[in-house]
Amino acid sequence: MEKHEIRAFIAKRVSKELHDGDVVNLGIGLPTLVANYIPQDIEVYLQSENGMIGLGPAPSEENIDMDITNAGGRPVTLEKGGMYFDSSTSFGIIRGGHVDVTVLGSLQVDEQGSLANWIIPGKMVPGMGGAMDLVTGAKKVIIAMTHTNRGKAKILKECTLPLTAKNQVDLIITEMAVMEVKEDGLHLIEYNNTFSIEEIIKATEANLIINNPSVMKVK
Amino acid sequence: MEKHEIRAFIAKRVSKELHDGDVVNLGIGLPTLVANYIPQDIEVYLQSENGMIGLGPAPSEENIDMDITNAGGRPVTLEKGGMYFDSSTSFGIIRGGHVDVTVLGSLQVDEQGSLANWIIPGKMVPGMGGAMDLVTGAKKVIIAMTHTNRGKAKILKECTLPLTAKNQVDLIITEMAVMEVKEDGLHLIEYNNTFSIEEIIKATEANLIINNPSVMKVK
Amino acid sequence: MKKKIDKSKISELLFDGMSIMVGGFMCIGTPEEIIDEIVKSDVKDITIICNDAGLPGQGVGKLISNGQVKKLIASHIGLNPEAGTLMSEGKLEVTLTPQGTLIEQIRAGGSGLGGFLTSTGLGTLVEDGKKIITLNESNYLLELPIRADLAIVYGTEVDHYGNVLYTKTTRNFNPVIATATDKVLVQARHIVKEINPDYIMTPHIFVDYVIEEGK
Amino acid sequence: MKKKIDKSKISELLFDGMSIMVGGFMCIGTPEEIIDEIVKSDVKDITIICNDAGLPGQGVGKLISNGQVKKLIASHIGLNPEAGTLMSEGKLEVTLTPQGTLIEQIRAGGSGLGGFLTSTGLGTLVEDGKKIITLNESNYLLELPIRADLAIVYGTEVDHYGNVLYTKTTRNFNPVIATATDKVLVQARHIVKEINPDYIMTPHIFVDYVIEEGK
Repeated sequence: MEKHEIRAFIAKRVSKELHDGDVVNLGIGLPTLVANYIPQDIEVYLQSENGMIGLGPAPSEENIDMDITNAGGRPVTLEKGGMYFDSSTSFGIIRGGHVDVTVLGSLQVDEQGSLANWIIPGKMVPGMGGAMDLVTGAKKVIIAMTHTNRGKAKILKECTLPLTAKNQVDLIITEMAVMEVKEDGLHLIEYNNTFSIEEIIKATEANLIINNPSVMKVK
Repeated sequence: MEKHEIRAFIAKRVSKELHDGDVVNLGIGLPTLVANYIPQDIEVYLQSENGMIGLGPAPSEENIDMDITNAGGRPVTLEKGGMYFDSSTSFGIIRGGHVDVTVLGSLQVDEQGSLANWIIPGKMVPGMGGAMDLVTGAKKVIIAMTHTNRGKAKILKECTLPLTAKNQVDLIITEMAVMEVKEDGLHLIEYNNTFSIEEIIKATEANLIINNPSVMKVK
Repeated sequence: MKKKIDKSKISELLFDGMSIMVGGFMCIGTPEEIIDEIVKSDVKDITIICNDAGLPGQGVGKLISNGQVKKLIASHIGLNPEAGTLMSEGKLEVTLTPQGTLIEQIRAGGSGLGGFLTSTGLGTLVEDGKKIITLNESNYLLELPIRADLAIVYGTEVDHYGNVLYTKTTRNFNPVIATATDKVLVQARHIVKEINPDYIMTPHIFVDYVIEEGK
Repeated sequence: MKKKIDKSKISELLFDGMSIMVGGFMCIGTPEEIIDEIVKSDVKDITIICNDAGLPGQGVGKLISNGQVKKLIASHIGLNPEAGTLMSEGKLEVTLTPQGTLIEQIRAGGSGLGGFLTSTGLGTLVEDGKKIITLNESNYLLELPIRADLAIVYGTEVDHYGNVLYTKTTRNFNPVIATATDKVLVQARHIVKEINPDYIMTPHIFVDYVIEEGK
């Protein structure tokens, strides 16, 4: 798959995790694409931590209103029924467990469900933004990312970069597999059958518990 | 003086403590009367803990709107420039030091500036309402009350009733005197010269520090 | 409107021993029609969290009179003498909390905080049983979050999505309790088509059920 | 309008070593005209508290480029590479704080709380130097309030009393920082006669000075 196909594939699979009525926060980058694949028969409310629920698609050039932006500062629109609020209310919603699902990218995730995505010491220090609150507060945390970083494992026994949060990830979705963090470790629950199980194991540093995984279905 | 004259006298003297631009919270009862005597040449903003700034006088019968009430649940009006907010914002304003002056009645006050006005064990348990937050958060706390309870001292060496707060009172204003709580004790700073200093000392259990007090002027 | 229910369905949301947060301040902004339905039901042993005890025959006062309330958490009960009487007779458990602390405890419950530090109540009975934390030589009480099973809220305008707008001093505790309970039931004075998205005070995601006043 | 000042007077509100809270999120809702006046002034060693480091040539980014910022407290600096460079060269002190914790610290500063407990940041570098409090077998970080000397705020509508209304996603940090500083200076997009008292988001009592945009 080309890079954009990989991203679309992951985003489509993530969209199947969403349910009618869910309040969902999509991180910048790949997770944002999930919005394009939400099933038509359900209603999902996108929360944006800079202060809105009901985040809609980017406007056409002539309809851009720079007072309506997402958490990346890019112009978006407001869906019918949506509303604006301040940052204190926004993180009350996030930390208070009122976000059903948060979807984020990550640099590393480990088999305890810890993740690292806000700093590479000495190299890159973007900051955590709202990510630490989101993964701590949301009911379900989904990591959506490429399985490796150009062949280098990102799904580890234990994160080596400074953590964003400990033990908060529920599901990891990549172009190779869907993995669930459970009490006893990381379960491979679905795999993309254009890869062999062996290839997936090889691309994963974490110990994968494999017990009759089904095939990833992404239409 | 008749009871209503005493109340008016105290309220008038309290009003002289207010300055242009002050945010003021007036307790239910006698303190409410202070609003009637605010000098014409200053603007004062009355805060009501149930959710408004710009509390205006009671409406005429035909203009009553029961959606606009004070903290006693009685109909009031909103002054121009005033606004409504929720209880969380209201107590953010109060606790955050954004109220310049709070005026409350009290059952007892003592020479350390502690006060007791929310419970008489075994007899009356109204509750503290917003009083504990107000006296802790407001920049200046004025107690406006009759000097005694039918001859029984209310200004004490130490409160005997359960406290509303410790060491928070700045000024006590009664029909007999104005007393200021300072580091070294309770100073008699003004007295009503229809009483003798001896009468005032006799009506006060607290030790009064007396050093050239001036005469209470209430026009 | 999907969230609208008939008043007769309110009893299905109730159960013995439940906790209910009630909006309103001295009955201003209290959803009286919802309270009437609770009175009609035979639900008992309720814990009520409310600013006050209502008035005789009004607001929470109706539930107290009807013997349905086991425990009341409030800042003030002085305007409902019956609450005081039942309390001293040992028939009603009452926890009195400073108003600013109470609303902040509810906010903490709704916004995922583990607690907060306040000076309010230091050196008073409010300290009893609470942890005192000292920072830079200042003492603070550690106050804990409160949550409940159900919030009953009074909204002046509710739109078709369930967004709520409160007006004037009816707002008080209403938007805060709507964040801190498992279910939220709103009594709408008016159901409207839409509310300006800048003025919505309770986002629809908090609202589960709506009844329309007078219907 | 009493609180309205000319832009040329802004420099009188500034002093070396001061702390300034800046509204806006990735420069959306940031008072750019106020920032331009700070850039023109020779004030230095500023501590900035803001959601982010702005963008190159925009928002807080202009102050950083101009070497006026000693310390930055923010949740994210990724969109302004210059901030990262200055930080690694030791020329800019940066404290990174989770966004929800940062806004709550500011709210605590404005609303008189001594601190609050949150799970956010547990088990991460954010713990460093902070007290951990255990309640019912759960751990929380104790986070402390933040206040500053001046807040610079962007309001869509400001009325003659100084009441402010924010629109759309320009609201973000603005109403919260306006509660937590000694002085508050607002850049008004529009000065209006009055705002509906139910929709006022920052009461006039918080506002000290107003400038009118484009004038």
